[in-house]
Amino acid sequence: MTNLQESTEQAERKPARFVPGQPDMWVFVLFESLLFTGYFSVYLIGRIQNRDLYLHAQADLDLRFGIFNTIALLLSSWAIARCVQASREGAYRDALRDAFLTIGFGVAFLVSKVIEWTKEIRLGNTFTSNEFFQHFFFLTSIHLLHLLIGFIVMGVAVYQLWSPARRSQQLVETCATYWHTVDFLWVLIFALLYVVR
Amino acid sequence: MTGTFNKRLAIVWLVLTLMTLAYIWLDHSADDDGVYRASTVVTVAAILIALVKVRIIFREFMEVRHAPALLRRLTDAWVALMAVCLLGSYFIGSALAG
Amino acid sequence: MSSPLSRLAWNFRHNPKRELWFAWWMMDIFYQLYDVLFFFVTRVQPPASPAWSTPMVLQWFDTRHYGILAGFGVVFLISGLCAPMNALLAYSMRRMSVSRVFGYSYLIMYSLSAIPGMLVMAIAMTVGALRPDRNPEMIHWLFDFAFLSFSGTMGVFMIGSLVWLVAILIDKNGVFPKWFGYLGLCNALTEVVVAPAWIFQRGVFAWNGAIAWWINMVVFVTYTVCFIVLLRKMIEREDFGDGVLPDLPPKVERSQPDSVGAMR
Amino acid sequence: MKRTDGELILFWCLPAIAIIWVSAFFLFPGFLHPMSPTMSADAVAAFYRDETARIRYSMILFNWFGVGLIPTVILLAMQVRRMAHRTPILSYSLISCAGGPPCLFLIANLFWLLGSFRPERAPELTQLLNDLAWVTFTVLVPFLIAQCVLLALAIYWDHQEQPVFKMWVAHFNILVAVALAPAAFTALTFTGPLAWDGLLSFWVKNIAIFVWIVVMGIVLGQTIRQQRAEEPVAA
Repeated sequence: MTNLQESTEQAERKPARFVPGQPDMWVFVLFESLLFTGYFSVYLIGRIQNRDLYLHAQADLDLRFGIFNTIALLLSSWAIARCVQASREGAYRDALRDAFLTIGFGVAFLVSKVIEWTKEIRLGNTFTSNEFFQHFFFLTSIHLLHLLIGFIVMGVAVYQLWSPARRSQQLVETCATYWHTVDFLWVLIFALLYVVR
Repeated sequence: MTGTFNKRLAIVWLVLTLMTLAYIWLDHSADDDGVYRASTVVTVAAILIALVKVRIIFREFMEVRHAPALLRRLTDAWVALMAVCLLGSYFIGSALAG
Repeated sequence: MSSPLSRLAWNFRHNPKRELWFAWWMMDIFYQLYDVLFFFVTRVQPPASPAWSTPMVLQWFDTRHYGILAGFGVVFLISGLCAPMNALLAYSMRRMSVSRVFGYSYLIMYSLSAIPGMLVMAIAMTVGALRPDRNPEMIHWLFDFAFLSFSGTMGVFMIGSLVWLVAILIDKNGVFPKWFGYLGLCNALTEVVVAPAWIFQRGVFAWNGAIAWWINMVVFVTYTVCFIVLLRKMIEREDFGDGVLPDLPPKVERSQPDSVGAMR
Repeated sequence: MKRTDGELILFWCLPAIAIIWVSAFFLFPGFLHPMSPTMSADAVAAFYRDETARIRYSMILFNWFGVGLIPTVILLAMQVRRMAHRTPILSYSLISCAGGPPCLFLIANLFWLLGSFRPERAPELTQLLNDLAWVTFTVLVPFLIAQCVLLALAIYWDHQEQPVFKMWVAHFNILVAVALAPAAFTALTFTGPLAWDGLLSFWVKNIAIFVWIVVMGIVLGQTIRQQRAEEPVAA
């Protein structure tokens, strides 16, 4: 009932300005990006104090994994953005398909990440090897944890889209906002771990 | 309506992906026959490109474009804050390391 | 009803929300004392470095000898204050439109957490400071034991925050704003971030590191301040029903005999 | 089926368990007279070597029955629930306290048992285990103090014609809380009343716990009986 109200309200307000999803989620987005900025700053400062070690260790990373992962997450973000549009237009079948595409690209990211970790560990680069790989494994795994939570969040989105009885546009948008956060955090992590010299 | 939206999202995705691919060139330009070299230009460029991507994700994918002024300003302020923190820690760290 | 003291006494006996305010004040006092005791009296926080050599650890204990013994004495005296605090948090879940399971689970988890998360540290520190002439290696072991049990007790806090956040997110009574639920996720994740403290003896992930301690502390303090304020709002809004928690009346109407206002 | 079914069984466990606690207390050689914190490492090690058997058997008994206090505290929490309060905060608080003292006592118990497991180890190690055990045992008061204060408060706030507990029970609980408080500061000194074998930290504290169990047991028994006498009429 409230869902219906929400979605009609949303439709009427469309030309006007609106916050996508629950405004509450934005508190999380902003707080979490602040937190990651903290992690990144600590990483950059550590990096400068021990430049050669970091450069030397960084050479063991494979940029191709980073590129692939970034594109996979950008694709998933694109899919969830389309999903939000479709659901707003009432095209729930399309929305559902896009939601599953999002999860699919997320899984592709997950698999590629695990392969990359395995490869690094085979090379002898583990969490305790050196300072660079401490940061590498910390940042990638805390980000992966966000991705795993993202799967739960996408489960909520699919659950909402699945049945005509639910379909809260607000919840779908909230889930999308979370998923984009996972995406843009990875964009930063990618640049900082793989490209920064 | 849906068509224009989807076209816009596709273009956004394309731009973001091209920016990602730009990193390959950036990455190679920094190296000296496979040996990694420290480079302020590459570091600053990598951080700035990433932040521009973040802002595009905020504006387009997360629909801040249509959001009230408060959220638009807040997200822009946040991108600026991240830039200050990241570049600041890089340069202050460099200055301290000498 | 003239002097503030007699008003306080009246409220203490007859205020319909006296139990809630009691628990809230106990929580407030607990955190105030906690800060003072851990940071200023015992000076065991911010934490010492795990990279230190044994002589440095001995010196660290030496400069804090009476602070630790007296400060943790007060900790032993007052840590029972967590009980009303946990009860109030459990009550907030009882007021929501969710199953009682949430409140009880949280209650048990957080009452359990006080022992490994705080009292074991207090005991290890006390024993460490007890005999300065003890074998230095053993004092060093007690030092590790204290800090690791304090920082390294993770699961109860993590799952506890998750229980609370799920309750908040699915609650329909509006007891807490949803953003606080999402903030609970940040708090739960700090317990993941602190795990490397068990692995590293130096660096940013050690128990005194920039990431495992300082950044986590910022999140924890933010989270705690938020829930103290929000619980106070909850008590002010409480109507002892089981439907949606009403919003606060506008401040102008405070001229009526408002017992809640008088309590504060 | 009544909601109070079985409460009497749990209640009558208390005297049985209390007898076991008292016997274990007398069986443990370190309680009469309490071991002094001034004992040297060698003296402590010798004590654990000479008295190994009594330490082990008494502490195994304590390990078995240490948690026996929990049902009593929960029975009290159930009585608090019958009081004229608007919220269950105080009964929640009591439940939250219930696990604390037995858990801390079990930690102390573990160190005593560890101490007597290999008494031939280096004396300084035995002394460390002994210190940990005694400090933990003596400072296990926080949740007991909280229990007493919360119960007293609950009784003070029980404004009804026939209160669940009489007013003197509240005063008694405050008195016990005060008697338990000094033990928290036991580590400050090795001699005098505060030391862990001293008048306040050992005798006053443990006698207060014992008296509390006896008095609250009797009060609780009367209250449960009264409640059972009234309830069939109501039902």
